[in-house]
Amino acid sequence: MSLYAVQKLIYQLNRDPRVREQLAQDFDGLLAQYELSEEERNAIRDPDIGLLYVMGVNGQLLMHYAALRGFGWNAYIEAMREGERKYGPVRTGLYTSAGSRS
Amino acid sequence: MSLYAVQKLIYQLNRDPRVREQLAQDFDGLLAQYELSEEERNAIRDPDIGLLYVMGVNGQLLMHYAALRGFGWNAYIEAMREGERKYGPVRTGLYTSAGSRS
Amino acid sequence: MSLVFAGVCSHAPGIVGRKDRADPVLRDGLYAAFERMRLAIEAARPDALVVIAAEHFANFFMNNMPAICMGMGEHYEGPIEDEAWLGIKRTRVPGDAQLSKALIEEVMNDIDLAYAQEWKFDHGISVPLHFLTPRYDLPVIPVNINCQGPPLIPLKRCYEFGRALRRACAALPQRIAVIGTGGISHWPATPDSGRINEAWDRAFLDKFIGNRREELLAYKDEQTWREAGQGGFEIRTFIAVAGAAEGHTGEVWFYAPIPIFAVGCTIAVMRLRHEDE
Amino acid sequence: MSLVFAGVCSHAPGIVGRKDRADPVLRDGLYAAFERMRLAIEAARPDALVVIAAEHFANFFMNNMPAICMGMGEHYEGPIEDEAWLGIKRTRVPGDAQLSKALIEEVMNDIDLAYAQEWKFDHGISVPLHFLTPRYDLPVIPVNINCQGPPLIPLKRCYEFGRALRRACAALPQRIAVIGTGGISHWPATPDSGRINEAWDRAFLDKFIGNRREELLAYKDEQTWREAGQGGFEIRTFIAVAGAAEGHTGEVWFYAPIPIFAVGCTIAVMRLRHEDE
Ligand SMILES: [Fe+3]
Ligand SMILES: [Fe+3]
Repeated sequence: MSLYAVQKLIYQLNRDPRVREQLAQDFDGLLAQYELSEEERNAIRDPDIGLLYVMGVNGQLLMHYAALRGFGWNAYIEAMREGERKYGPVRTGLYTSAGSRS
Repeated sequence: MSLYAVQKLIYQLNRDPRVREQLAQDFDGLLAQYELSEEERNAIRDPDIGLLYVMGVNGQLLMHYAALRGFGWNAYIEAMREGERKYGPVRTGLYTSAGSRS
Repeated sequence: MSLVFAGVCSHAPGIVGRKDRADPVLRDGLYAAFERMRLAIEAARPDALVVIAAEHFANFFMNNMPAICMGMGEHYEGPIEDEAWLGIKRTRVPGDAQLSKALIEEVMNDIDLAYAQEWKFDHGISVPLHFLTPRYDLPVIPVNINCQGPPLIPLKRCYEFGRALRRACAALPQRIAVIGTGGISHWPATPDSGRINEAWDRAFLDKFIGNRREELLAYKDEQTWREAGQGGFEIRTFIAVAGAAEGHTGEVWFYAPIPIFAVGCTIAVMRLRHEDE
Repeated sequence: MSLVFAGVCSHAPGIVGRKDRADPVLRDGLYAAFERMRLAIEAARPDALVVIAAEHFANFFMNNMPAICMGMGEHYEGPIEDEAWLGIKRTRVPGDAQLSKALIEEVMNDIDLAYAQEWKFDHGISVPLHFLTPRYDLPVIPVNINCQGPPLIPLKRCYEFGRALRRACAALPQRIAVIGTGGISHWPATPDSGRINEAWDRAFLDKFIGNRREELLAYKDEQTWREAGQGGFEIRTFIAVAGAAEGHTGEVWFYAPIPIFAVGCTIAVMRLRHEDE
């Protein structure tokens, strides 16, 4: 429902050092500023990169958040694959159409 | 030259409480973040509402900054008139075309 | 046709905020016309109200200034102004994200819209809503036409936007009302604030209710600026409504210069259901 | 005609950032093609370079997502990415605000552009500039076409934008070069990152250099997504260049899938000066 809010927070973390600082100092306070469901809040806090991917977060946003939270490239890719195994196919957003994988 | 930067700062002051807070706590530090000429910096700091008007700052931005700096409506209008008397006609922006005044 | 209502109204902040300082006869006439418009919208039984407004640096700035932007939020907030000053309490206004998306996709065939999944209303939208959907129970879809920071969209593209919006409405099952808000002549936030060019306003309104496209599109910003102030650039919102109501004419339900409201206060409505041309 | 150059190139971050991990033969072939393009642009003696790119949430987000936005800054900054990771140092790039304004005003007759007086380049622009204006001595005018956040602009409007840009160039005294950057097939930042559909790419490029408008506009996003990934939506930048070069055909100077660069690396140029259709 609030994929927009999830992506907005990640976008701002990517682009605004002041928001990154708030993540470091008061993560819960930062999360409270966005209209997030429990599941979304947990996925961002953990972080559960795979779940965020399945929720529909655009990879051009998500890969930077994964890096910020210490995921190397391979770990980021693996987290998305793991997310699909655990939570099923991507629910909404750019990546929902059925597509064959190589 | 940097009317854009002047308007950007005023826009952010109008819209972002964090920027307003910085004005209260570290005005010079805030000003240093924008590419401003000496004249522009002084006009914002003083504030010289009339000069900002003559520089071409859009009134829909400027009236809020004037209010923030304690100008009532009549004082704001009078400051613009005084600016025109002191600095001449508006230099650029929306209000530069020759127009008759009632 | 699922465009079920098209009209225009003023949005000046003084209309509510300074209501006690206006000539009560003129004010009450304006308020009565707003109420008539509210009832007309209600009678049209719309599923949503598209508000084509011209905002004042509430959401959009020259770091990314869309010519036209349409809201795609599930809800919106407003007004951003001080509640006491504007005389309107801040509230959440329902949107309809799915309908927005459908409209945007249709309109994008012809008009290169920006879209926004959040939006804070300023008086440009909040003043009309205060009168027209006072219980905030009708989903609103905001549209902004940039009338503040040049380069401004040409008038002919505003008319085309209105036409595209009408086609989009026709392609969708919903019943949609549209209002334009702004202008007409005024000099807001300048030393000439309070000035109103009544003759200019009446001439413009005559062309508007006649939906005389060529005459509407013949206005030039330079001349508008001289005769109607920079606030006159907001005729773009009226012209978009004329485009949405192409082939139809309308009538002025109220016009009077009210200096303390700083604008020639206007309510005008197109007669969509009676083909009269 | 003052459009003096039109071409397209890839912009994937790996092209510079992971250059040491690519097959040297392929990489050097790509680099040589970039150099040939640089010399061709230089030979065309442009006053400015319009870069039609598809950014990745550097400046634009769904809170105000323009279909098409053109820069109107005096200068720009980039890249926003980590300098070591991208292999490109952050720098200031000259713009030309007056020329931007003139172009925007002309293009606005047909296309409802957003404009931006500031802009931070991401790899979508910085990678091409690294090769094509390595001394950053040519004024750049950035353009963004939203290829990330649906609703996306229809392909036909991208072609129309190119045509409008061409007309705007013709109306101005300056000599203007244009490049499109993006795609073609790729699955960036997804579990399929590194996948490339060479057959799809070659078929698309054939239509592109043939400037076969109907075939270019027949692509559908749903099918593109399945066959060419969400990165394939970036064909919009190529289609805009085809529109700018309407009536002209071109040639592919380089194409090779380079998996470590995660894209089929492409350099293609339209032959503007020889009417060949
Ligand atoms: Fe207004
Ligand atoms: Fe890209």
